[in-house]
Amino acid sequence: MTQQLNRPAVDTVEHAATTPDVDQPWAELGLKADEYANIREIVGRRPTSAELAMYSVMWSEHCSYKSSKVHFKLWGENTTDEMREKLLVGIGENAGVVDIGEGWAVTFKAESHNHPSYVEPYQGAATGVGGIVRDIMSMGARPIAVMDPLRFGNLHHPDTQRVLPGVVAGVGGYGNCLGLPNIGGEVVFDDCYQGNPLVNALCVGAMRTSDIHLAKASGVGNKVVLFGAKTGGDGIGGVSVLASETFDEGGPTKRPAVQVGDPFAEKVLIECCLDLYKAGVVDGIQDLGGAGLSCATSELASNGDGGMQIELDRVPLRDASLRPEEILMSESQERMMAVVHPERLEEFLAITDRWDVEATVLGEVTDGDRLVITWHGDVIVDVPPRSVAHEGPTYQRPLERPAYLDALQENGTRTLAKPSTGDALRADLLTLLASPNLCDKSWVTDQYDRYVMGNTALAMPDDAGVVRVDEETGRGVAVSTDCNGRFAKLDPYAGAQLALAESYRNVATSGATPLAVTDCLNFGSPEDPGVMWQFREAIRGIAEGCKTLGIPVTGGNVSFYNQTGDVAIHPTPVIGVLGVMDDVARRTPSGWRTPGQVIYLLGTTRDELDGGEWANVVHGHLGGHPPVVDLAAEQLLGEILVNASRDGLVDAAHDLSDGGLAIALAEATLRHGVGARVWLDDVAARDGIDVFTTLFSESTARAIVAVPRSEEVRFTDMCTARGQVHARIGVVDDQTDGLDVQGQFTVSLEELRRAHQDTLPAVFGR
Amino acid sequence: MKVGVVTFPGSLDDRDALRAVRAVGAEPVSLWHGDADLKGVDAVILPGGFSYGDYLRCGAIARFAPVMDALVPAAQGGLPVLGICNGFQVLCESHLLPGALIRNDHRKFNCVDQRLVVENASTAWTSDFEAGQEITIVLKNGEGGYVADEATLDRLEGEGQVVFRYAASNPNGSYRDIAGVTNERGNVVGLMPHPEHCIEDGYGPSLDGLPFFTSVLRQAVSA
Amino acid sequence: MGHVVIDVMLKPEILDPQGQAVGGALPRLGFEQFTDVRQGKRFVLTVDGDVTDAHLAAARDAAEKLLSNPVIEDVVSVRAAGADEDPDQ
Amino acid sequence: MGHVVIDVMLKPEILDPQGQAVGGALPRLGFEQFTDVRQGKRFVLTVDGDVTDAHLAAARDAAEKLLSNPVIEDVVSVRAAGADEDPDQ
Ligand SMILES: Nc1ncnc2c1ncn2[C@@H]1O[C@H](COP(=O)(O)OP(=O)(O)O)[C@@H](O)[C@H]1O
Ligand SMILES: [Mg+2]
Repeated sequence: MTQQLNRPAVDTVEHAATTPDVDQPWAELGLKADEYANIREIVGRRPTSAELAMYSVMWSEHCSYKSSKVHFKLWGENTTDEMREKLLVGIGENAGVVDIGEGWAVTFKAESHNHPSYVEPYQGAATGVGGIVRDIMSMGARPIAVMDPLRFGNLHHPDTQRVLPGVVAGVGGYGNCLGLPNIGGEVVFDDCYQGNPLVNALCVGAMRTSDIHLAKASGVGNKVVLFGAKTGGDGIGGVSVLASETFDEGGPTKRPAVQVGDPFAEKVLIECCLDLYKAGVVDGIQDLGGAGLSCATSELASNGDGGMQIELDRVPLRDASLRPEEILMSESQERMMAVVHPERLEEFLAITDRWDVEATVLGEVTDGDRLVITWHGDVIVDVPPRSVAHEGPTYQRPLERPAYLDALQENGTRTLAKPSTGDALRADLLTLLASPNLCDKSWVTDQYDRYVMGNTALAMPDDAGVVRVDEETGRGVAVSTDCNGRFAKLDPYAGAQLALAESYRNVATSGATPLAVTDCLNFGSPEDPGVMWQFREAIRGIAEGCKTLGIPVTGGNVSFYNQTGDVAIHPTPVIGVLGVMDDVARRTPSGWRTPGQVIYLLGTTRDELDGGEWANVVHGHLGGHPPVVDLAAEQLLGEILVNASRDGLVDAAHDLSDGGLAIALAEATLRHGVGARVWLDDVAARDGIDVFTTLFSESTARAIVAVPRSEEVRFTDMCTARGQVHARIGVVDDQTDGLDVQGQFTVSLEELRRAHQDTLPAVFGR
Repeated sequence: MKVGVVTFPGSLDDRDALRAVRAVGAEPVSLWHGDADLKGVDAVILPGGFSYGDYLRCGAIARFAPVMDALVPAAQGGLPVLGICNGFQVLCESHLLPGALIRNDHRKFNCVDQRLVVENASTAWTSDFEAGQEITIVLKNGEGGYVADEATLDRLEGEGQVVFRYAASNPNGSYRDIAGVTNERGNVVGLMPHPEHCIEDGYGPSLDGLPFFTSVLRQAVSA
Repeated sequence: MGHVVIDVMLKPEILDPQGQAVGGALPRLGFEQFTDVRQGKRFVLTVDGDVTDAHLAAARDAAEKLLSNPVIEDVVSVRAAGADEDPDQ
Repeated sequence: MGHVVIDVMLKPEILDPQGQAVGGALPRLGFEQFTDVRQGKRFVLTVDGDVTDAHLAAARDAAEKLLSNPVIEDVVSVRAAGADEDPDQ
């Protein structure tokens, strides 16, 4: 009763219709004048404050992709029918779904949580993981693994000490508690990320092909159910300007600036959802992420065939002072929305009950074409749902190749001083091995549970994470994420393809056949024509590259405005490639352990040091042209590696990327502490380069493999028959302490280990 | 033989434990935290995970689940019970095992392939090991530091109730390198490392987890 | 609405990694005057109306049974929150 | 030896999963009278000799800088420990 009296008046549709001249804070909400005018036209009057809240958040860059959308047609244009064959659900849904055979489907997607993780590293990263996991759940899949591509500023900058440990603890704290193995990711340091760390999170889910669920509300009379955590004032900073307008004295209570995750609630929600799917009581489902109920209701309704009616006052609240506008926009975590047939409602609620998950019927699917939301009986929203969810503004932003690029590309590594003696090569190897980007990452990855679920066949520090999907047959998937932002800075088209190539190569190296791609495109401001040009080049690079490789992009995420002042981060199009393997027990690990096995170098090395780690670490240099992309060579190499795994021809394989052959040899040696003797003069002569270049060049489409002597002839015959360039460059040898690069230098295991392992603990402690 | 595995809200490794039971040829039985019934099982595993988020203290809330009302007297009566990680924490909170587990001394979650020494090979869950044997088992936790007062620690050592000790290095600051303990009778065993992740070739660092499950199987056969 | 405050600390003889970490960090920030740090837990329980003796007795009971583990922790105090401590202010 | 006690709680508007879990468990143990639970941290800092105003000022400073995360937490109180609170008793 008293509550009734204290409730301030709300801005109803009726009221809005009679008060056309009310001044509305559209600019504060991030809308442009023409966008506001457009909204007025759509609703045929001024919007209510609740409607304005919904449009403003759904038409934001983050939700509407208004700057990037026009370039997305490149995806479709570059996807052939053949590529579409394995694609069960494509771009546009919560996450893409691919067919991996034998009735199994896999869904995977990456998302960014960059800005929140800078503000509050632990919670930002934790809720980033939580969000992407719910995306995967909303496809009807059981999440089976997570990955975390991370980028930070300078390792030695004091703020990195604040951000990195918090982010890592947050990724671990949330993912570990959910019981999802973390099977890979990246840790990259570059000054360009100092004020804009990148926290991307990827989740993989699996399901039977028959169990795919889509986010749509159809079937008139079906119930709309909100379930999971209560709604609080999380993440509604912006919209509080609206709420305060209607507030009487005192104003709204404080709204939290950050969202706090509750992984336990999410774990229970996962199990609850899976039980709901199993029982077949869900007609449509949508996760609540960015834009909360605004997004869930408008997208569900817009993807369905009717309208929707919602009683907003039924939403269970954590904070009773929340206003309707705020409830619509709250980004409280660990919530889902389902569409349920009335006859199945009881069963639905029995399952949520069993898991102690709060579930509330908010309304139902109607036969109109309007999304109508009421607040204690008053209509506060009455809009066409498509106009909110899908018909936001799009911009063809100006693009222009940055003027600095010519000078940058002109300034290659040719003139840099290079080591010429064995001792100098050795010193550079150790320097690189200890450098922030190439050092051992176990300080980070040991904080992640890689074993939970018992299906992990490969994880860090191997080239790809590999998990079993089908326990009967061992069928499973391999995933890797990669991006070298320096390459993308030098040439965004090539840089994006290089990220794709590296990720593809990592997956193939583990023995899996690459099948599909997701991306997380981290860029500066789209209002900067130079950034927009980088963005368009990157998308074009990925789309055309995928077409060449014959694997489709299934979905992804765009994160703009990663810049400090007018300085943008390096363009960072993170690529995730997913591959399939009939039996993951046959995966190829990255380190050798059997003495006597022969080491082969696959692929050709060119003088390609521009943008690479040697130039970066030894000279602090960035300039020139990134390595040449050769996707045909990547495909051939991939086939060789996959066949070698299937036929048992190799016992270990490690791809060559950052730091080149030198680092790959050191890593393969360090993995199990078994040494190797290597000779490089012949292969250097073959490729017309010196030993230094052979060791440190970052030419693509290369890998090293360890071949059992009994398989050597079969292996080399296969390479010869298929035209794969290969050279016998060494032998695994437990009598050699560490690495012996003959005629150049030796370096002991202990020295390698110390260089590799001490870097992160020296900064962050034990 | 039937081995029950309890699922609490927030349990994570329950399915892995069921798989391990199946792998040695026993019949796995799922037990639900809310049931006050052990379904006639011959042994029980409390699996790893974060029951109730482990928010208060690990295992503190799970201890009061209805299923524990049935389990505690059964364990006191001799039913073989294995607590793995969070399960170990639940057993300590329930006072079925002495001591407690606190935050790792380095304050981070830690996932490593850990070397252990089997100190006591005569419990219900370790009879297929040899005393003094070194094994490698997955360790993964944030609150795995085993603590108890000096008198308790002395008593545990004296009575042979220390079942596993960390070898090579102590990963979490556990007093006296203790990784696992048993009750006086030897039927209740708790340890932080995860044997259920070490039972299949290709998945996990070793097969050193199998003897846990074959031990209890043999015990039931001979009982 | 009233509030009961319950303080729980690790027993002095039990290792306190968090307290130690704080203790190690303080001098690096220039705080040299603190010779030791221990970290414990503070619970605030809300009751309808004023805090009564019955509430306090129940809180004491809950503190012993659930909020602390007697093997490693002590319940340091259980008391009604002072007016200046109202968490809803 | 003296002791400074610092209490830190999550801001009221911030979700407190820990407190929620405790709040959910209490009724199952028969405690129905508590309508909400919030969990916070309690730090006890030891100083040589008695607690002075300078100690308290330093503790207040440390509480803001290190012991709390201003984005999500409030320092609820900083005070000298009462004689009955001596953690070394
Ligand atoms: N943030 C992270 N989370 C999980 N795994 C990581 C993370 N960073 C690096 N790794 C893992 O460490 C290993 C080495 O990383 P990296 O050198 O980037 O691999 P690659 O060069 O093969 O792409 C890989 O297995 C990678 O998945
Ligand atoms: Mg690799």
